[in-house]
Amino acid sequence: MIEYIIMIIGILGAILALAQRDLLKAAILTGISGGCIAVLFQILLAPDVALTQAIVGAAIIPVFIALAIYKTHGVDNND
Amino acid sequence: MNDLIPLMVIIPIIAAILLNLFNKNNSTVKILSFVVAIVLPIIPLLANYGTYYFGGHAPLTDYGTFLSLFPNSILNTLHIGITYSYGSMQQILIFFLFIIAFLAILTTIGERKKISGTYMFLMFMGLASVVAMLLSDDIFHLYIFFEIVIIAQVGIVLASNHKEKYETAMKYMILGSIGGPMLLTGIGFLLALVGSVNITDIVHVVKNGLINSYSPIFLLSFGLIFFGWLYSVGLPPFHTIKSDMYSKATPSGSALLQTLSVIIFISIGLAIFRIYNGISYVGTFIIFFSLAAMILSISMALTETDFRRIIGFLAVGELGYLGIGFGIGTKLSLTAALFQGLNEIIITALLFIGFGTTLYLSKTSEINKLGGLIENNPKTGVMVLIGGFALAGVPPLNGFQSKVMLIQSALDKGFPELAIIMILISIVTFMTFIKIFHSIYLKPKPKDLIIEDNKIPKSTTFTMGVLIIMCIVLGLMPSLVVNGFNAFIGGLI
Amino acid sequence: MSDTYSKISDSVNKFKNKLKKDQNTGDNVTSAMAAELTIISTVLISAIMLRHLNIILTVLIILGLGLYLSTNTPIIGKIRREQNDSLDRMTFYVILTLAILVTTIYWGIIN
Amino acid sequence: MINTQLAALLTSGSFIIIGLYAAIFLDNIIKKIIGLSFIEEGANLFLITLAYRADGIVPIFLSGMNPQWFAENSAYPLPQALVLTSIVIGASTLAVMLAIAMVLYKKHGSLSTDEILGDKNE
Repeated sequence: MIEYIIMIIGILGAILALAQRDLLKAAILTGISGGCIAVLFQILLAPDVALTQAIVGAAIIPVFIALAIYKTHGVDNND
Repeated sequence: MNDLIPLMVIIPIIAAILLNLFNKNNSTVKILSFVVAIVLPIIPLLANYGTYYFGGHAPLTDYGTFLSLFPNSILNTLHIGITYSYGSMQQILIFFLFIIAFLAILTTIGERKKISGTYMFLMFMGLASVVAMLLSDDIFHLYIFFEIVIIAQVGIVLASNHKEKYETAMKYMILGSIGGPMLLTGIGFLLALVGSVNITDIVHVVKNGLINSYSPIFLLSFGLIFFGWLYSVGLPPFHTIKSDMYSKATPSGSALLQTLSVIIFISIGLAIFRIYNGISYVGTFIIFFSLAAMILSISMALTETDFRRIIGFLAVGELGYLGIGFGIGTKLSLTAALFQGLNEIIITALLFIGFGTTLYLSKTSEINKLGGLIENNPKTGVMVLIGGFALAGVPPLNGFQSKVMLIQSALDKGFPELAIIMILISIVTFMTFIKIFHSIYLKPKPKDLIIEDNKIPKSTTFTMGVLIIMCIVLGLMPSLVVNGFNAFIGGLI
Repeated sequence: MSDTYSKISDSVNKFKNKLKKDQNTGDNVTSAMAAELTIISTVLISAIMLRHLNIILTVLIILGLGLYLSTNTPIIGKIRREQNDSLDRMTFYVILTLAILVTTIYWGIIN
Repeated sequence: MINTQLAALLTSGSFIIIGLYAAIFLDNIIKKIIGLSFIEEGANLFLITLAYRADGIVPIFLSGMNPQWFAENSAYPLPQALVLTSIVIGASTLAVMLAIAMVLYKKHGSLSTDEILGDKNE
């Protein structure tokens, strides 16, 4: 049962990340959906991949995006 | 000896990393890249044919004990580790690839006073990954180096001084992030069916009918891998972005870029051909897209006004010839396609560097604003003219030999229409070339055109001379190369 | 006979005023017409290759293509506009090719 | 209820579709890049779901195990090794794209794709 909840959170996180007006929230939501995928990998019997995905998907990618947004301090105004 | 085979990939990577380290001081970068570029072409000549098993994982047949567990199943030929197979085709292509890379690096050193180490890093990384793609017998290996080459190509474009290079690089990366994962999903479907990533194993499984080769998953994997191949090579719908990339890089940079694309075309194209030539309509898909590439890019090339974009479109159009060779799929047509690929690498490098000299002198690439350059550098003018003849397939040069073989193979297979279209397109290519040549060299010089009087560096004229000699040698004695390709293709079909 | 002459001349004029915006030297128009002729001839010749599927279909396609290509002559303008460098047009064609590739392969399996 | 493998396949499919939607329709370049990274993650998830074996064991071969039993009910380790590299590839492609996007912002002053990558000569 737990894996279905994780999957739904992951997909919702992805959809919300793209619907956000403030891009910083989009970066955080990408991190959440990356983390959900990391937990999903653990459920799918791939522990080492889950570790890498947790580090890359939940930590490094949101930091990259947040840095890019900070540098461009853009707010998505017309979407 | 066999352990020279992986050196062809390891040495360029080590050189790239070192060059990136010594980015600041100019002289070490020049010396190191020059020395490595000279040493590289010698290695393929020394290494002898055979396969190299990484980590010593030879196929299972060599392990007696393990076999007792799985008697006479397909497992006994299973390749566990990554294997590099080095045949006559790989030797020829890698040898000429290293020569073109050496000439491109020589021109870059000659033209620019200050060479950035990272630019050389990108060139060597692109080179190493393309050689690894040609050597490796592992489909996931192709995907990894497919992605590395995308980043290397974007880096080479960003190192030029064109105004709109960032936009083109961004568009190329966005389309790459659609093409790349589709290739990965295709490989995933293939892996799900066959269970191994090694191409010889997959071909073994498919040929022995262990899987139903018309099952939906197998066909879907063909569709997705074919889509990834379209992106990496620049067949339509990716021909506009690919020719845009060629037009934004420096002349020697774009000469290397199109060499990378041709080698990627051959390595992934051969993998697709070996795995999927059981299905009847694989050839039709390849022929359809290469015809579209030829027609669309020649019509765009005719109506462009920036000569770098025109040669970009011509380079993409020439890939259509290779596609038709792969699509027909007979022994003669595959050998002709490989020979045409080799010729195209040399000729398009000659054209990019040749027309690059006009850019070096007049700083503009708009053909309407150019003219009358014949009188201040007649030598390069004549060399570029010979390059144009080779592109169009004028008899003594190498373009003619491979196009004749392609037309012959099309007629043998019963596709006279393909032969007619190939002849027609090469005539129109010649017309496009003459149009650019006239408007740059022969047209009276417009008044507002200022030509700097600095001479073209000797290294560029030396490069163009070597390329022309290669064109003539391959044109007069094609058997040097064709027997090697024939032997390789013989083993394949 | 005269109407074919007038058709050719007004297609040349169409080229002329279509190319009005950028510098309209002689070789722009000639190369545009050369591109036009190459497209028409190569598309029609490659349409003949469908004869391996079945003959009646090829005849119909060639007639249709010939009619279409000859009526709206400056097709080169449309082709160039379809292939300019804007990202949305490129992504549209990329996704279109992906969809066509997957559907034709699936359609091949079903029947 | 549908089993885990089918559900995971559906999630990876929906990630790919969300990513493709974002790559086509969203105009902000940072969001387009985020969408493209979703496609990468979807493809990786797809590879891992292929390797899954219902109520199998994690593919770590301990010394005492009998190889026959291990091969029969462990998840398939090959795609898992492949996904390790491809996650890193996805992250590096994203990093390069974000770097180019920052330069484009500095040059054009806006994040919308029409203004940055728009076609001038049309």
